[in-house]
Amino acid sequence: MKQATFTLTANEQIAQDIYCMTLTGDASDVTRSGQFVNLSLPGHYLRRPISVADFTPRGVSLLYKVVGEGTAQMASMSPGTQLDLLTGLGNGFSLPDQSRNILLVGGGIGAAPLYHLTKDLIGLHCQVTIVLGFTSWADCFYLKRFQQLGAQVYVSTVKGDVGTKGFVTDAIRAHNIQADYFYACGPMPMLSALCHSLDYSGEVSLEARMGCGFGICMGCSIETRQGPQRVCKEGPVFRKEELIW
Amino acid sequence: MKQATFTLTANEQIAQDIYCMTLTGDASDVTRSGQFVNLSLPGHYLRRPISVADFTPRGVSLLYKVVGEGTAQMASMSPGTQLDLLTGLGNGFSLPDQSRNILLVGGGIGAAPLYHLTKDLIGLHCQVTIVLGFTSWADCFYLKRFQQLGAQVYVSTVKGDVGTKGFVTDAIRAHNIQADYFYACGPMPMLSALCHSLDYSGEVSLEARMGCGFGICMGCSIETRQGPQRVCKEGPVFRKEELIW
Amino acid sequence: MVTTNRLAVELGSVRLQNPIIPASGTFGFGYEMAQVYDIDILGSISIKGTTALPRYGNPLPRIAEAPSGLLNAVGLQNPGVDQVISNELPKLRACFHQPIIANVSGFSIQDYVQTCQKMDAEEQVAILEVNISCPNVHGGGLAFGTSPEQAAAVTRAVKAVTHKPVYLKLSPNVTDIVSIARACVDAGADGLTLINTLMGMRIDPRRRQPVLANTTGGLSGPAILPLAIRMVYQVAQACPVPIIGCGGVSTARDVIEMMMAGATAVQVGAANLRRPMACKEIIEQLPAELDRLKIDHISDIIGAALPKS
Amino acid sequence: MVTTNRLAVELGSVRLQNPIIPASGTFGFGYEMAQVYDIDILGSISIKGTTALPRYGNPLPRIAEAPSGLLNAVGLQNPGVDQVISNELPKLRACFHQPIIANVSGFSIQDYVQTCQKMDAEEQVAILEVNISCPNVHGGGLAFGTSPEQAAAVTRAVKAVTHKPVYLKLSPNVTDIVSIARACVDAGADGLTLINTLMGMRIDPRRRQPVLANTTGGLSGPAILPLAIRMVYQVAQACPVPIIGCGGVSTARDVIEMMMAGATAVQVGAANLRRPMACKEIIEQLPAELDRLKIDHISDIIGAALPKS
Ligand SMILES: Cc1cc2nc3c(=O)[nH]c(=O)nc-3n(C[C@H](O)[C@H](O)[C@H](O)COP(=O)(O)OP(=O)(O)OC[C@H]3O[C@@H](n4cnc5c(N)ncnc54)[C@H](O)[C@@H]3O)c2cc1C
Ligand SMILES: Cc1cc2nc3c(=O)[nH]c(=O)nc-3n(C[C@H](O)[C@H](O)[C@H](O)COP(=O)(O)OP(=O)(O)OC[C@H]3O[C@@H](n4cnc5c(N)ncnc54)[C@H](O)[C@@H]3O)c2cc1C
Ligand SMILES: Cc1cc2nc3c(=O)[nH]c(=O)nc-3n(C[C@H](O)[C@H](O)[C@H](O)COP(=O)(O)O)c2cc1C
Ligand SMILES: Cc1cc2nc3c(=O)[nH]c(=O)nc-3n(C[C@H](O)[C@H](O)[C@H](O)COP(=O)(O)O)c2cc1C
Ligand code: FES
Ligand code: FES
Repeated sequence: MKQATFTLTANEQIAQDIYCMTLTGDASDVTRSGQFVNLSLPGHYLRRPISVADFTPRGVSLLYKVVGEGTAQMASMSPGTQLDLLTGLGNGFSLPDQSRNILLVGGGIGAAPLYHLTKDLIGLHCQVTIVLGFTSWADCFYLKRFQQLGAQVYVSTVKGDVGTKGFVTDAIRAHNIQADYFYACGPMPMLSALCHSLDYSGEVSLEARMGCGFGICMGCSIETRQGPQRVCKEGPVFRKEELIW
Repeated sequence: MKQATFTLTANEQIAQDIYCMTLTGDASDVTRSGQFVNLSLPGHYLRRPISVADFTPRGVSLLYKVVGEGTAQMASMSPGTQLDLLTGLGNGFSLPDQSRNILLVGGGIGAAPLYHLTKDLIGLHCQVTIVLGFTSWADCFYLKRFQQLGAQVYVSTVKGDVGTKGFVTDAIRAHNIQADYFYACGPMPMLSALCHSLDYSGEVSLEARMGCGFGICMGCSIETRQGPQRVCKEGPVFRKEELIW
Repeated sequence: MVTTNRLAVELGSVRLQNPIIPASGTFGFGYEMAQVYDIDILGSISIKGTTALPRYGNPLPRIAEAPSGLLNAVGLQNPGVDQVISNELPKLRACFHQPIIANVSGFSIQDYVQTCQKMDAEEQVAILEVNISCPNVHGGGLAFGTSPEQAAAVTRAVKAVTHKPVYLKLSPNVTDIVSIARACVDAGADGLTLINTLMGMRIDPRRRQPVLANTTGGLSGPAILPLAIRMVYQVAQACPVPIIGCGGVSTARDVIEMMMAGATAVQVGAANLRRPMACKEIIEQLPAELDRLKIDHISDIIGAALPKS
Repeated sequence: MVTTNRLAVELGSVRLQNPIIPASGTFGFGYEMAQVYDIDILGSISIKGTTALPRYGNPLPRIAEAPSGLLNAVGLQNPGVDQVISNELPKLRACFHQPIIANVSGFSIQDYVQTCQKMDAEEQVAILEVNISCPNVHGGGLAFGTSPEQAAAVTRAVKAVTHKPVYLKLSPNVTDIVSIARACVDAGADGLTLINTLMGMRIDPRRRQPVLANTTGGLSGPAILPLAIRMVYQVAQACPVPIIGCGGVSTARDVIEMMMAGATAVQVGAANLRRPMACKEIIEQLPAELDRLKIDHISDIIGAALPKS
């Protein structure tokens, strides 16, 4: 973990309520896809945990959805704004040691941590299929970006105005997607449905309301088959088998 | 009273711990010398009351001394900063209806509200003598500015490195200053000494810790010969005769 | 979906056009604020705490800053009930046509009885709000509001001599606010206002002395919101009377939270000091907030977060 | 003027190199923070509240935001005293060479006695800090810390079986904290820590339900600073034992305020969550703050704001 001041360089709306924020600063502690940062916002006591969507040692990109006061405040920030971040938080996704056939599943803003992961996997010569679930076309983002990295992209929307009508599991079924391993991030019902329906192993990234974000308050502990585990420290990424559904 | 957003246009250090801040915005409610504004500062619940040193309908100048967290924060602000101000607060000084021989006395930052008052009095063809008391030369400010308005300026310093050594009352005695009426602002012991030693009438501007600054909380009430009076509403300027010393 | 009275609420028999009420001591006697905005938009006003005799209050400083709030030790400065009735209420009547709440303080049961009786006779006054956070000078100096017996005694005495609804305003500086609330209701209280300020203190490191001349003062402002919500929520489950929620409310969202916890109306205190237009802004924000949360009438959400059954 | 030990303080017989102590529950068992900074600079550490048996704690969400603070309902998650002694303390010993404070919680007197006895035998442990904010499951669920008799009973029972100084950590959710403090001291407490969190609540307007799965949680952070200062100030006048001040401290200035109110040492809680380096920053700021206020040794100001008499 590192605490550092970052400078906002871009902050653009990319879909309904969805923004992409680019920050430059010392990101040398961000080493794995699926890690997160914890942002301090003026006027709010608790930091906001946001996954790192993309990173270099000199900066991070965050994809975020406006859901409350803090994220609304983020959306109103202009380039030049200074932000106090804790970086390098959480375990991140584990990477396969050989090229494999991988399924990525993102529900809504849950696509965020999968972006740099896709880069990693493509770099490891994995075959990457990604299924992104949204409510409607207005909510879709990053379809092109994932495609450009070399992933095969499928979409499901609840409204059905683009892709398979229904949930990500419907799209997986409709396209008869096969894989050896999966990585997923999104709402709990989606993760639960995936873990129950996919017969191969995988990893999911969880969310929890956090006090600290770096393991000292026990605010985010969940019960797992390994006993209590902190979403911020042992997680946010857990193997399907560790979790109690 | 008016609530409005002002934009900081300048913020310069003019002496040890003393700054001059210029703000543009709707100052149409500032109508009398000696009135004050109440500034909202991010991260602080209470506003900070600061006298208007100078004003036009389109802006105000404030002279302030860094004494705590809020004023330190003010000193760090750059041009372009937006500030939420309540303007047109307090009664202000009353002006004579004929040209008179006037003594102004400012103790330290207490000189602030006397600046626009000097303009008023010179405009009314009064003869204006001002005595400014400071700790040492490093603390002195606005001597030239008062002179340029046409006032006769005397200084006292406790350290004695400029002007009369001692307090403002020493300077008044040393220069045998005579007048018909006085206006004063500064620390309570100075105001008390003045009110006791000057045998003519006058007005003093008081300070009090304020809850609201516009008369609704009774946080600033003092006992006077007219009963309880609010420093923020019936004051901050009181006639010497009203006060109980 | 939107009807003209979607903000209306009923405090027992007293109908308010909306639930927003400036809290006692943070809006003076109201009329001076009429120069700032049209105060007739308010649901009601709880006027400055009134006592049997005039009080100058505590020496200065009476105000200290706190994180997300302030401490006050005004000490119930007011001109006394007779002057309030003859000088202040007529001025308020001239610019405010909604029901008003008379906040009454005292240092003995006799004080409360006397002041309430006089306020009860005023046509403008719709509700008597009895502030029992004051020390009982005959009962050892501890506040009336810290003992169920004393709180009940004040309630009974006031109810015996008045006709209008009597609300007891409770102190949060207690181990068990529910027992105090129950005692008041059992003694005949028509409603409850909660909470008053929490006793706090600040020290000036330079002077090595308390900031307030009175040493301690009452903490109010956003800092106390979670405590107020908790107490409203606990009392709402135990007492079948309307509750006026108060403590740290400064936005439309806070109002909704307070009402979901069980409040029928909401008082706004410290926020008026920081933002003179606070109540007006909240009233104007409420409809959009209701739309966002898909709420038709604000009265639908009273107690919505209470345990079902 | 500046000597090397100008920050040193003495909690009775326990000398600390400085008064700064991370508060229980906000610094884990300490050793993980050793990767963030050299924790040996701290005065002491109050480790995570330990119970006789392992506890998973409350369901999630356990954390809610509040103005200038947060609510927590962690529910004393900890691996139990035996695991703490065998697994956690050795790891802490490897990176921390100052006296430590063992924070002990329980739900019956027997719980407290058992855990304290085991902690008392650990060489590293310099002070036993008995947290009596927990509900007494044998006594109707009300916290031990809300009744002078029960607080005294816990104190007596723990004192009877231990040798190290015993500090009672008091709950602020009471009408009269002085009476609880006095009862503990009369029953043999060597010192007091105050305060623990205030019971609060938030509601999620969208779900129309409490944010916390546990409904209520403890409020901590700057919001409670004025309440903590007041309680330390009141108790310091009534009790002749060292006080560890706690509640809302986040700057060197707050530390000085707390000490002038009567605290000998100061715990920093919520601030560690928001600013991982909070305690380090405070320790580094203290000398400059002392210079500014013309204080030679920090121990000179303990109780400086208390009434002279
Ligand atoms: C490990 C992790 C990674 C995340 N990554 C992303 C991401 O990449 N993009 C994104 O848009 N969101 C992400 N989230 C969710 C994000 O943290 C919340 O949407 C955000 O905190 C909401 O803040 P707010 O002030 O707008 O909402 P409010 O509801 O006003 O917040 C109130 C409090 O609740 C907390 N909170 C509210 N919702 C959540 C939530 N879903 N998870 C955790 N805390 C919450 C807030 O942090 C704050 O403390 C992530 C959460 C976690 C735990
Ligand atoms: C009517 C009026 C006019 C004033 N005009 C000026 C001016 O022109 N220039 C100037 O430098 N100062 C002026 N002051 C004093 C100024 O308000 C304080 O210096 C300032 O509020 C200190 O804020 P702080 O955060 O730096 O200090 P802190 O000590 O950190 O403030 C803590 C709290 O105490 C209050 N406070 C502290 N000192 C004073 C004080 N002397 N008077 C009132 N409240 C105080 C603060 O407003 C705040 O609420 C005036 C005060 C009043 C009442
Ligand atoms: C300056 C001030 C004066 C107050 N005077 C009274 C009073 O006279 N009577 C009373 O019942 N409450 C009084 N209160 C308490 C408020 O009415 C309210 O209960 C409390 O401030 C909590 O609400 P808030 O957090 O919105 O301010 C006063 C509060 C403040 C800040
Ligand atoms: C997440 C969290 C966990 C806590 N756990 C404990 C605990 O186990 N034992 C205890 O005595 N106090 C516990 N506390 C209370 C703190 O030690 C401290 O008394 C309180 O938070 C007030 O201080 P603060 O405002 O500096 O946080 C906890 C507080 C927090 C925020
Ligand atoms: S958020 Fe504090 S331990 Fe995870
Ligand atoms: S500061 Fe509120 S009445 Fe003067």
